[in-house]
Amino acid sequence: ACGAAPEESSSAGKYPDYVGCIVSDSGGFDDQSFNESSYRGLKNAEKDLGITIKEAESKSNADFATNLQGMMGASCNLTVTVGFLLADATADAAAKNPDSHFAIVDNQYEKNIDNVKPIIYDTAQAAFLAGYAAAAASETGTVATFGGIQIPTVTIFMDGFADGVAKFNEDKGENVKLLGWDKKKQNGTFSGDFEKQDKGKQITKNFISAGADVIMPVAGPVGKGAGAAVAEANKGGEKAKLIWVDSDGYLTAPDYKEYMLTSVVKTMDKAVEDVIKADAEGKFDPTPYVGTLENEGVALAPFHDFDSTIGEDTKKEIEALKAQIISGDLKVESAASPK
Amino acid sequence: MKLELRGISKAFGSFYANKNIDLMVDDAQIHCLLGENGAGKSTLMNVLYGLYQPTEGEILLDGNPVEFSGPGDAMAAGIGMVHQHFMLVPVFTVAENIALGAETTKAGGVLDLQVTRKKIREISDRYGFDVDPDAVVEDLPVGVQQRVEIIKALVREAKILILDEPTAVLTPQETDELLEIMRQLKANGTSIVFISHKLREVRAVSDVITVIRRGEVIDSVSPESSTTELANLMVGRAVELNLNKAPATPGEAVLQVKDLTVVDQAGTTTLDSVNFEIHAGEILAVAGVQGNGQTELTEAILGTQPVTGGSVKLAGEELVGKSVKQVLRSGVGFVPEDRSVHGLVTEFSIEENLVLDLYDRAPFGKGISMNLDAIKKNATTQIKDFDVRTDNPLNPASSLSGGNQQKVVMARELSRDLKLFIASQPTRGVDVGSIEFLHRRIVAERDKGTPVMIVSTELDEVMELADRIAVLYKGKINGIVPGNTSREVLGLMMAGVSAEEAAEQAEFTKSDNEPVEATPAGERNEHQEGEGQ
Amino acid sequence: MTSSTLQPAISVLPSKKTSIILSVIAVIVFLCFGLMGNSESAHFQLNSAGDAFKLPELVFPGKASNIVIGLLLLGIAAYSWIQRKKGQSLATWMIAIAAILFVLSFLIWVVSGADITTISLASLLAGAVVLAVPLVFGSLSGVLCERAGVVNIAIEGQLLGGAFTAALVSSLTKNAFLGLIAAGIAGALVSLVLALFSIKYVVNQIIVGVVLNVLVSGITGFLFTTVMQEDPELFNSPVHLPVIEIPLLSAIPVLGPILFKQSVIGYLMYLAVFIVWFGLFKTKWGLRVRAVGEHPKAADTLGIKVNRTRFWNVTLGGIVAGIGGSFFTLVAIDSFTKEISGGRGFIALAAVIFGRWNPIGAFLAALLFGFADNLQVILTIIGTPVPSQFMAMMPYLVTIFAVAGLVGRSRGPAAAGEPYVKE
Amino acid sequence: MSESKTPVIPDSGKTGNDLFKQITQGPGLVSVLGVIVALVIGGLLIAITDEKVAQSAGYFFARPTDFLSELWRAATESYVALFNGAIYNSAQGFKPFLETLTVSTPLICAGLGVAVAFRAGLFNIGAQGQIIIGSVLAAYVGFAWHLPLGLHLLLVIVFGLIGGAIWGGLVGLLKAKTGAHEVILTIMFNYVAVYFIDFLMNTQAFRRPGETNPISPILDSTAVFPSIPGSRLHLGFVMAVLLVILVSWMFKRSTVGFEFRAVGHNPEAAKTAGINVARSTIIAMALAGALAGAAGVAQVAGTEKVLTSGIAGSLGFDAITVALLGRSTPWGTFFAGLLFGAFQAGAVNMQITTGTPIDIVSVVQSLIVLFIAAPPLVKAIFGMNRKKKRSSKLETTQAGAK
Ligand SMILES: Nc1ncnc2c1ncn2[C@@H]1O[C@H](COP(=O)(O)OP(=O)(O)OP(=O)(O)O)[C@@H](O)[C@H]1O
Ligand SMILES: Nc1ncnc2c1ncn2[C@@H]1O[C@H](COP(=O)(O)OP(=O)(O)OP(=O)(O)O)[C@@H](O)[C@H]1O
Ligand SMILES: [Mg+2]
Ligand SMILES: [Mg+2]
Repeated sequence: ACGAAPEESSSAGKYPDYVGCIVSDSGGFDDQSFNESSYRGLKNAEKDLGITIKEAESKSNADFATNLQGMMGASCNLTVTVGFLLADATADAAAKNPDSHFAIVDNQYEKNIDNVKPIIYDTAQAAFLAGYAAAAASETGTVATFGGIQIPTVTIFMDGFADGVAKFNEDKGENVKLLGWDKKKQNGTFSGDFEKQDKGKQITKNFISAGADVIMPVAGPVGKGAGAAVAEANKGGEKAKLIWVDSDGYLTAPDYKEYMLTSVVKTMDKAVEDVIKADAEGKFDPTPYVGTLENEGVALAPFHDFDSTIGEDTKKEIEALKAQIISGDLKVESAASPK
Repeated sequence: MKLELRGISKAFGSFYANKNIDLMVDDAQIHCLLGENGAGKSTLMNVLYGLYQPTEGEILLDGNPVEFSGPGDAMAAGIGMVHQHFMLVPVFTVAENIALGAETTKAGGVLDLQVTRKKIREISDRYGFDVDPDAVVEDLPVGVQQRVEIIKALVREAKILILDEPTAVLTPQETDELLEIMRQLKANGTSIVFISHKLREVRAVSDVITVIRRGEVIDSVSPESSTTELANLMVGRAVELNLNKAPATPGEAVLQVKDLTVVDQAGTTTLDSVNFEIHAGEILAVAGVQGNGQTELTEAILGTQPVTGGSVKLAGEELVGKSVKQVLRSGVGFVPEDRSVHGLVTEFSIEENLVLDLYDRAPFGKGISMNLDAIKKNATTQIKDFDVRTDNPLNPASSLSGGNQQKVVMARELSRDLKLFIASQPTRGVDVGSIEFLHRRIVAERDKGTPVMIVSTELDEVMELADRIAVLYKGKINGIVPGNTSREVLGLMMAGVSAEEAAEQAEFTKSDNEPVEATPAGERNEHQEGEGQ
Repeated sequence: MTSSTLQPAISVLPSKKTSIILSVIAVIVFLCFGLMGNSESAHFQLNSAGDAFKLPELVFPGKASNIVIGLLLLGIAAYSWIQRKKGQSLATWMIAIAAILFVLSFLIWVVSGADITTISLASLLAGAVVLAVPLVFGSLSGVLCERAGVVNIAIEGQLLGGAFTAALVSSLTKNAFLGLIAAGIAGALVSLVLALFSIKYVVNQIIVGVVLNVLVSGITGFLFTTVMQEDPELFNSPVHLPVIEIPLLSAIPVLGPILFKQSVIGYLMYLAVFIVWFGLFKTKWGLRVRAVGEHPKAADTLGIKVNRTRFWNVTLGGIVAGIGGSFFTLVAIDSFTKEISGGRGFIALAAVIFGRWNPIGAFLAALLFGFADNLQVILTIIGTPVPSQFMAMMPYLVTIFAVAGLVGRSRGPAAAGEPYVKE
Repeated sequence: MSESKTPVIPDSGKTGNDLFKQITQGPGLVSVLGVIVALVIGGLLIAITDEKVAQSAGYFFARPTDFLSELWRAATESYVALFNGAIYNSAQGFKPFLETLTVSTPLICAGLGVAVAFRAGLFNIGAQGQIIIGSVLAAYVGFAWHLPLGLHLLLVIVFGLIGGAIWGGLVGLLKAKTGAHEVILTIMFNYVAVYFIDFLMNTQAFRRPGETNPISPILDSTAVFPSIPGSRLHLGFVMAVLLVILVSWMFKRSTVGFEFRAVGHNPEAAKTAGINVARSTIIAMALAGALAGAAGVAQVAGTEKVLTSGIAGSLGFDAITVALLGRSTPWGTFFAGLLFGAFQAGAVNMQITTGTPIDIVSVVQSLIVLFIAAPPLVKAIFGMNRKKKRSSKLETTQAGAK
């Protein structure tokens, strides 16, 4: 406990008077998913742009409106809200505070609101590529996915993944099986919440013992359970791989990077930072931001350690598919896709 | 061992339950403590047993002062206690209960019940107990449980045995057996402190009687003193022990029980085709050793016990199949045998307990609302009427002594117009003063013309109250006899002998098989007129 | 009631409930699973990777096997009615067989009707055990406390506290065993609060339990955010307990992985169930504990220190549950997150009651829950038409059915929940 | 229940489910002191994990005043923010207090549900499920039916109560008929309700048209509680107060309440007194469920105005603590609900202005409950125990026996 006392100082950034705020949904800022990514975007803005930030974590639905109201009291320039659950509360706050700006992640209004910018993703596009890659990388001919709770932001991953596997089968005349999701019936395997990681681990073990060797968990922190199961399987001599979602798991879940085939990335952090930057520069624009393969809002992460094991052909095919999707020649559809 | 208590006082807060008590118990002496409910007998014994720390005073054993920080110390010093409320773990076996606290173990703390079983058998053989070490305690009759308590003390080699109201829940036979055991123990050199409200047995067995009133020793007297003397000493006023009730004037049969049969869940027939009638204005006492179907009989009439067959008609109206509420509403007053479990919600105020089964009836309840004023008024009257000792009707019933709790139940059940009054063990554990009072109220109800059914394992009580006596044996009525039938005949009938044979045998053996010494009750029976049958 | 003095004169017929349930089950199996069932075959694999020898796959033709099982069950049901007429009830082992037959036929029915008609019985059972581990430890804690007369609603908090501390200590020390020990201590600390407030200050035990859950959840959540998240590398990267394989034995199909290929905590679980059972029912200690939980005053009059016994038992319970909680972070998952115990403490509480306050009963109840939970997952994997949310309800519905239909009234330790105050 | 009738004389009328008796009555001063102790412990927790405090501790010897002032700042700043968010601040006046009332409305209703069950000897952990089912029915009536003003809201309330009553009553029915333990049943019913609402939210009937997310249409304006302009406080609060009065009346002066309490304390005596214990159990659980259902109504027709699967939040579990803190009395529950509501409303402001994690609120809340429930401990902390050691013990055991 010794050392020099720091000099009094105030750090001056580019926009010290700009206040950026964020309200999470009930998942909280450590949900390993969209709350966390969005929060990272705001944090980056704090670092890069020198803005002031304020955060409010919601414990339950009851907190949304209260939190937003609190933010209005804290004179926020722009408030980021995360998730469709906050849609009504955000619209309400926006109407009552026409001079404040808002951005809402993963939600789209039927009619645009002048001071709310929706940030949404056509995740199925990237998940499609992941499905294709998974099918190609599978040695057992079986791949799997499971979700946390059956909601569109989850099932859109699963739909895209299913289509990607189907595309591979169609193109290659193979019969790679997908476990855990039936796109037609919209029914499959879910861990039931975003908490019970050991349940996620058990689900993944069941997948592996049913023959799957590439698994994509779409379940926030429960994905770590899948990671643990895959790690364990590999230590036991099996060759299972993981596909991460939301962020590049090779970087954000380094415990499992050696099993990380690839990730389906939604660049929410970047989108959030961009929106704030634009607003700070006085260039707020309420038209929805739709993350696609084209604008790199969604992407398939690099294969990292598996790069060498994926054939050049496969990589080319994936590139081609990506191009087709961008050009609109190939449509990846999900009931949950943005309209 | 010789025991001496010197100047023992025990205070609860500012209230002294024992005040400067001196007591001497000689070697191999049976020393009896007499006193009203709440006089402080149990408190004194709890002090002696190390459960309470005395506020003042000292305890000497064989002349040496001792101090007990807990029952463990008292036990180690050779004191054993059988509590008023048994201290047995109901779900344990006899052997487990006896081993508890003084276990013999094999390596690693593993229980060795074999040793305990052997000890139990030894003691059982010595005193002629019939106790199965592997029986589960809750399945045993009260009398046997009591023996388990005594064995517990003996196994621990108690030189001084405290018996706190051991006979309150025993049948006459069991009581006689217990008194016999006490004599044997005494013969083997054990000193016994004996607490009881039953003057007859106190006089029969004690060497010295010490009377306690309001926490103070009043006097020590010899067992030759008459019951009236003892009662007066205890209560501090003249007590009228003889009820001197007028002869009954029975009217028509109001309660008719036909072929009543109860089979319990385990498949045991607890009531087997029971038939009897009770007339208006008469008291039928149901006598019998506990566990012969008395509980089932009263509960079957009330409706808490499912009936397998038969009928119960009250003034021509069938009661079987009706809900308890309907039965109560058709004019049945019911005093259950265990007041604190079935008779009272002890956490409720006295006021509320006084309307426990009347709360939804006028004037106390209307629709779903209750009239608190009426309830309060009712409490004031009843408390006065029945002389319930309390300073506030809003006190919880748990704050009352046993006798006063019983008065509350009795007051409630007698407070409305009845077509039938049923009371089980109406005076169990109650002191003589209160017994006198409660008995008078029961007779008064009879004299109003209500048929009354008294269930009691207490022969004194049965003979005191009954106009007719029905004896239950193994779920069957083993005869209905006049109220003045002798103890001996009743005792034999309770053991399964038919009424006629019993009468013969009693005549025959009267002189040489006197269980306890002659009783005032016996005298009283002579000037009572026989009724019924 | 002192009916033991009486001989049964007439005997009454045993309750109809068993016979009715058996008949209903038999008819369902025969008609719905059998006659109306799927004619595909259901395949059950017995082997898992690393087994010593191969067992053949069990294959049941769906319709045919269920018709046979249905007939068997109908037979048992008929027999039970006949027995009932004679005044006898059905032997417990017959009921057990009927239950097993029912589960088997249900499995055959769903598997033969699913998209994939093969499931691995080995992983179904192994997974059931894994899901049950924290439940077993939690319920043992419940049994230890309640047997001594202290209701333990705080199991959830003990599990969570154990999970958090194990993660923290194992990360800081890089030693999993220290993490395990620390988890036990954390559980004991939670227990200490429970004991202090409920025994010394005579606060209602349920209040303390409920509040402790909130408190532990709050503290771990707070420290997770303020400490762990600040530097996960340092504070939240627990070293794991190794899985110890017992050579040869672990290669036995089905049973091997369950019994002989476990982490230390897994082995501890079997040991703990046995020790707690043996301790409670065969030793001096257990006799005293049970006496304190049933009739503290009686125990007191025999010189047993009631509150001291309670205090140590509650503490011991905390240690056990804490260790159970460490399973989350030292075996199952690689790091701690908020609410990682996910309500398992409450399921454990249910297992205590369901298992009738008996360690083995609680163990079996926990296993049943784990089985239903894992089965549910496997059935969604092979593709059932039932919506996922209804599949997820299965373990809970099974528990309701088992408790209401089969177990019914259960009698716990008589003094549980009551403080013992001595004058 | 003949099996429990053993010849062993039960010790002082053992009633295992007699929760109420044991809930102790702490005098006012001690309660206030208890709150203070809890706040101090919470403050310490905030302070030691505060970054600046840690920093200043790093140069403690160089400038110790920094450390101490930072310590003080960290602890007080959070609580001032809490107060500003819950009761009063200079900018908004007492508007935050309205927010406190709003937040406490469902807590009070659900707390009453738990309390009513407690008094009837039942431990209702199932408020969560009951709130969910209550809000499902209430919300459905609110958005799917289109009815005139007045009638619509009335039906929303009625259906919400019915929903909760069904979910609670089912537990009562199963317990009464099969003897299954209500603790197991309510826990399991909670989970079933959670998955059930998940399922419903994925059906067309419950999903907002044109929306893929599991969120219901907004309730008709005729179906929601009118609210005070400029705040979120709605008429549901009045409903909560009415329910408190109703329950209070029920326990004090109604036959139903009398029956509940009798069964809660001593079912055997209740049975002997002609009370139908099974019926009483079912009605008590149904009523408890209905009250929890009212909390669901307050959610969907008051603050949220839509149905989502997270509608119940953690209300059902908070309700248990609220009821316990309120000693299972109606008005006690009311004030405990207000206290918790204040904490939750204030926590938001605290989080936003000081960045203190919201979890600290549950820590402080639970500490408060513990300390208020154990007056002797608080007295010991403040040295108020000098000699009356015994009487304090008696106080805890006897006070509840009223
Ligand atoms: N724990 C206690 N706290 C306060 N007062 C008590 C306590 N125990 C007993 N008393 C009081 O002490 C007095 C003596 O009670 P005690 O139990 O010794 O009476 P008793 O003579 O055994 O009566 P009974 O004949 O009914 O058994 C009673 O007035 C009672 O109210
Ligand atoms: N903790 C206590 N506080 C106040 N009074 C008490 C306490 N414990 C016991 N008593 C009182 O002590 C007296 C004797 O208690 P005890 O348990 O011996 O019952 P009892 O009067 O013998 O009744 P019963 O014959 O029904 O058992 C009663 O008046 C009872 O109210
Ligand atoms: Mg006494
Ligand atoms: Mg007495």
